[in-house]
Amino acid sequence: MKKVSLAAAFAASALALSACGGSGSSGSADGEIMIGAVHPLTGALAGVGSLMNNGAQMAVDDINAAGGIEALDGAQLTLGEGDSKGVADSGQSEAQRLISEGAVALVGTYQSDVTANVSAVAERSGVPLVIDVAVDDSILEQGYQNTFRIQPNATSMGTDGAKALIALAEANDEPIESVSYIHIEGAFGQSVFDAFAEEAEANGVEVLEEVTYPGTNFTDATTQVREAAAADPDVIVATGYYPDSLLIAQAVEALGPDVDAVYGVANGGFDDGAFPGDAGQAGNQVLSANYHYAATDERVQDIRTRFEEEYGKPMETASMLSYQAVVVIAQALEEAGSDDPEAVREALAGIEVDDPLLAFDGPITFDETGQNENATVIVMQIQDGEVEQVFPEDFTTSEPVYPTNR
Amino acid sequence: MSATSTAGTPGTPDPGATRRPSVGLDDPRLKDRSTSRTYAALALIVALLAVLPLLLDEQTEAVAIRTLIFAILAVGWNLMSGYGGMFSFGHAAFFGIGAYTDAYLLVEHGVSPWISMLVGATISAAAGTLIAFLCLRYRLAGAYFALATFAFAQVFLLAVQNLDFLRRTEGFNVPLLLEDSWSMMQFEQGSPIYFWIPLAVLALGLFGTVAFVNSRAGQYVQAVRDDEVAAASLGIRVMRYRLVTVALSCAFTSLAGAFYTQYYFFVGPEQAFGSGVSVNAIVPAVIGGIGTVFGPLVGALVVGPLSEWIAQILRDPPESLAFLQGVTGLDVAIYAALLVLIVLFMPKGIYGTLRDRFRS
Amino acid sequence: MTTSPTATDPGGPTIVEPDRERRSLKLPAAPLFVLAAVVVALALVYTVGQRETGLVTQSVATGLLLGGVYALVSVGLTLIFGVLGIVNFAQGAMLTMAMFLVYEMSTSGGIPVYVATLLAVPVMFLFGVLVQATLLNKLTMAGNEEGPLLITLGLSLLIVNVLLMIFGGRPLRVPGSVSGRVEILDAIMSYERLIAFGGALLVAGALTLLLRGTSFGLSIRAVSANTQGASLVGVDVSRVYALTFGIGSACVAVAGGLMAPFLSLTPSVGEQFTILAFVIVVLGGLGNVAGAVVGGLIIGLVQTVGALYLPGTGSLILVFGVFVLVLFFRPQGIFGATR
Amino acid sequence: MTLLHVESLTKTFAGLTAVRDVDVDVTDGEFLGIVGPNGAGKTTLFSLLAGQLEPTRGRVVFDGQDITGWGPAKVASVGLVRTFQLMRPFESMSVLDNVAIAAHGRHRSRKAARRAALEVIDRVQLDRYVHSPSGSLPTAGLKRLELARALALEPRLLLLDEVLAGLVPAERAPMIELLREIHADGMTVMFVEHIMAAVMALSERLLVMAEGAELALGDPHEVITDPRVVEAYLGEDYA
Repeated sequence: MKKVSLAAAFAASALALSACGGSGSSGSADGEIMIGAVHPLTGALAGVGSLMNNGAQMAVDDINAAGGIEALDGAQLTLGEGDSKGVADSGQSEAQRLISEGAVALVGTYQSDVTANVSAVAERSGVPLVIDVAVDDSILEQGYQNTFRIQPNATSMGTDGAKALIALAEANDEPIESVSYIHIEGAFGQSVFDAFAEEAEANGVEVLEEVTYPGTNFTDATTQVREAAAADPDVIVATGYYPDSLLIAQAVEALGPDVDAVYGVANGGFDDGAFPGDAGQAGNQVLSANYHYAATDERVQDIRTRFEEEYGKPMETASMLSYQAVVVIAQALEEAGSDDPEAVREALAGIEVDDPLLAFDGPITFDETGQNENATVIVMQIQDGEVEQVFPEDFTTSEPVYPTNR
Repeated sequence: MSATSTAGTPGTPDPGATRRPSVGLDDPRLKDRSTSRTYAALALIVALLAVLPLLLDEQTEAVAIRTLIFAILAVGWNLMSGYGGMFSFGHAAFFGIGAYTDAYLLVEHGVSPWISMLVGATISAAAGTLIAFLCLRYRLAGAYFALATFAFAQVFLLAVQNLDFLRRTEGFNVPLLLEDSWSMMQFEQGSPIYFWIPLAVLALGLFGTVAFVNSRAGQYVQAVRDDEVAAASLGIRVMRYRLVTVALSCAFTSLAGAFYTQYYFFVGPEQAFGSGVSVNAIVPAVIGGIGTVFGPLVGALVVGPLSEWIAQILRDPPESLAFLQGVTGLDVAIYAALLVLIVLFMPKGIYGTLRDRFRS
Repeated sequence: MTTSPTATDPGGPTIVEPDRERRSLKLPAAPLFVLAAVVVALALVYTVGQRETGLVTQSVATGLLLGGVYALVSVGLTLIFGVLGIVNFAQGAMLTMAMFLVYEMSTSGGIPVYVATLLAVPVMFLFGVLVQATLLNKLTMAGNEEGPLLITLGLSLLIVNVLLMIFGGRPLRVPGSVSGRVEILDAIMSYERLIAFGGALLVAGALTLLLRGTSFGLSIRAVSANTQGASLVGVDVSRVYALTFGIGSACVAVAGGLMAPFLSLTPSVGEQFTILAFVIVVLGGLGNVAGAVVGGLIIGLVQTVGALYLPGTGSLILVFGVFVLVLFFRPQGIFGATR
Repeated sequence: MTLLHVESLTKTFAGLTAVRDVDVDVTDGEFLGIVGPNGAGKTTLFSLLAGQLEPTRGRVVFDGQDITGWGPAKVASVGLVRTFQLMRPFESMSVLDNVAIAAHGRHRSRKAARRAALEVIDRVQLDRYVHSPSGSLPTAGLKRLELARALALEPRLLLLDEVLAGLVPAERAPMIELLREIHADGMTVMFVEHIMAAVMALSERLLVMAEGAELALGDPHEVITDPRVVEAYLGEDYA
């Protein structure tokens, strides 16, 4: 008897779920086109995840306000929100849900492992995924046809970061001979470092020390920084996420090593809007090579102002990438003149988005793996409590201070 | 010395046989009705569940599949911790072994997942047996046993993150095939086969649990759980039967891991060995009722879709709750509160509590 | 459900496990042995470790300061685990809660961090008493081990996500309090971390005084040693449980306040400490305050000095290695009496 | 024929000697009573024989085989089985399952084990409770269950530890009768008991222990009047 009621409970739950699912899919029927966004809206990464979701939502609102998709009779966009909870299986089922509710393209997901899962869903469903943030090279090495990435990958950031550092030092008559490198453990930190080291060595810059630290249970960077500084490098380079990068900056300040600069590559902390305030003196004149919103661009300034009015928080680069991803999809819809996912994919493969909102080398175009060919990094520096763009010249908001007078 | 010392036959004394009529082979008290009823109920449940994927839409099926994975994990955990009385807080280790064995053999050597499942189950059983042997050898029990298993699972996680041949933190992607393949366990997205495979595994686990619980080894290990000293004094090799139970539990849990890799097409260290996986094994079993056949299943049916339900409601809230829309964290908070309440007011779990009420 | 048979009670009163008997005889030597092992290990690192002396000194200093932080989190846990037998998985979340409490007071209320810490202590104490009285007492009294574990697990999820709802997930920062640093023997130490270290010693000292020197401490120890016996002589066990949990939570308040100045606050920041705290508590011996301090220092040292040779998560493998060895060979901990 | 040979068996706990130099031989088919004041080491002796404890010194030979230091399970499997003074049923299981678990030691198939268990249950007159949860039995029932589980193992030598303790006088007589029957069927028994009437009624020989050591061994009626025994028992209630 009890077993029957149990089965009934499950049947009821199934019905409830399918009912919910059904009500959601009605959206696409009345001329709206849904774009699915999968981000960590709960869990440890919920902060940045919601900002990214907001960025995507704002792009949808802006496009709708400007008349929707003209090629489709001004069809309006809607954003289907998915919560990956920061874990891969939720990311995957949310992606599946959004696709089954009629999403023509996906945006996401911030984390590399979740993105790996969602890109498999996208591939199998034939719905394109435009990655806003997720750095691992391996995601695009699977031979998938439906995955595109706007931001540079780990390897190219490492390479470009090394190039930019060498060029910056040259330009300021303080050529660089050696660096020590501190990076977080794992695929991200390792691939950025490997690419940086290769490029640096190729240009005669010696990597004296490679110091790694764990992503968890890391609450004091003093030893790591001291180890890096002990080799007496010209520059200390660091790759990691926000909290650990903050610890590194503080440790550098505490130890006061005799270096020309502290330089982040693909660093999740050094160019974050909150960093100057949180780090205080420790953050002063820290350099960071990273992909970044184009602060010199008027459109970007307008979007950022409105974002802060709307959501009460400054719009970080990750949010801008989500915004950009929606814009790219919208342009693909225009060019395809269809809301068929396959057509959107075709359009994406050949797209050329001029005037990207990020400080890139040129328009957004995807190579055969789906990587944006013109994605690159610029160098920023914290000056008087602000993140300033200092190199290359096309994007400068302020003159670089190099070597830094710490 | 004794007048009656010749009455017994040395070597094979049989004190009952000579004095009383033996119990007949067809003695009605020997009939085990509850076991056959349990088998019948299980068969019915599995048959009913088997129809589900034909009725569900793709997204609901995904939730249902996740629920099945929860159930498999919980059934595996329940063998060791519920029936065996060894509270494992490290079942992520065995799930992870299954997931990584599958991923590694598939990606690096093109081995069929079906074979990997067996290999993974074997490795998992061996690892679990070794860990349990060490813990039991050093007489760890209760919270200490739980913490030790937790520590071992953490060591597995850290080890994978440091091993190049397992790609450290990068994880494995399952290569996509162009068409369905039974041998590679890959089917069209949303195919009901993706539901039927874990359902078959779960059925194996449920029927296996009943068979095990009624077997000699299963009876022994429950006796050991209830009273280790008394069991040993009845000739039960305590360590041996505990380890047998652990091996079964770990081997079975690893099947969930292998299927996970196949279904989600990607596995990384956190997905496989993270402590959240261990929690996912424990929570459904405890909510449903540990040490019962149906408990883990009931618990999984509650826990699996629960967060999904809450998320659904919040996504499109009724007007009275509209202010909650877009608040991050609420769904997990409600989920957590429910977990606390169920443990608090139904300490034997939903199924265990209902069964007791039903009996009395 | 039935509790698993515990190894420590293998039968009737007449049955004593021989191994344990022998172990207990070694007891006074254990702390000395551990101290000697630590000294020898450090000496080896200095002499044949092939690392620059200044760097080693720095890692030792960092390790000790970090150990102080760990000790701060662990003293409350050891009390709860030792007296109530509860594996409190919410310890880390409660730490986070205390940090956000201090954050809120110091940013919105403009109260200096260390004053806010003092104010957080009674709040967290009440919270702990409430949690034990409403959520845990029934299960603890029934000797249920898994129930409390699950409840604290749920509680931890609840706290983290409520904090997330209120504060969002972006890292927050408590405005600086005492900036600056001091250099001792070529090792740099920041004042904030030194204060936290001092706080750990202070809290441990205060707790020891409370346990040794007051009648309330006596009843806590009585309940810890023999719950039934204590209730027979008129100790209100459930009251002691609630107050103990409250004190454990109050310790976390101190920990949170002292750590807030040098950590980035996110709703999940405290959770990384939960696992290490359990390692430390087992290492030091259940319910042993001095053990938690020493255990914290050892784990801090293992992690930082170990990182010189096994960078990244390698040093964490060392930590768990130590944990498993202690569980196997000395389950009562370095300072623990026989269980 | 000697079934059990015990030679200078000694057990010390942290300097305290619980059992000291016990030498005793038990003949096949014999009923040996063991008495002594509380703390005399009777239960410890059983634990040493049955393998729960490892002796500090001495030797235990069972049926010609040296079993010194064997674990409890191995000892039980060769036919030396004990009961516990504090009843230890497997609480989550029915009476039948409790006994069937023991019977599994002699019968591999579940069916045969359950059948053998039923026979023993009938024999100890627990048939009313076959399917009851063992935790619900009254004390007298638990004592019989303890006995039934031991019998289901078909032991050669049965160590009974105070199977009468906790029973009201009316429950004792049928239990004594049951023990007499079991013995009459040829079971060798060692019997620790405080209730002297029962000991005197059943025992063929009597071992008196005090402070871990053997005080007297021999014919029950002779032993009980031994002055040393009387002295040891002075003030002891052995009604």
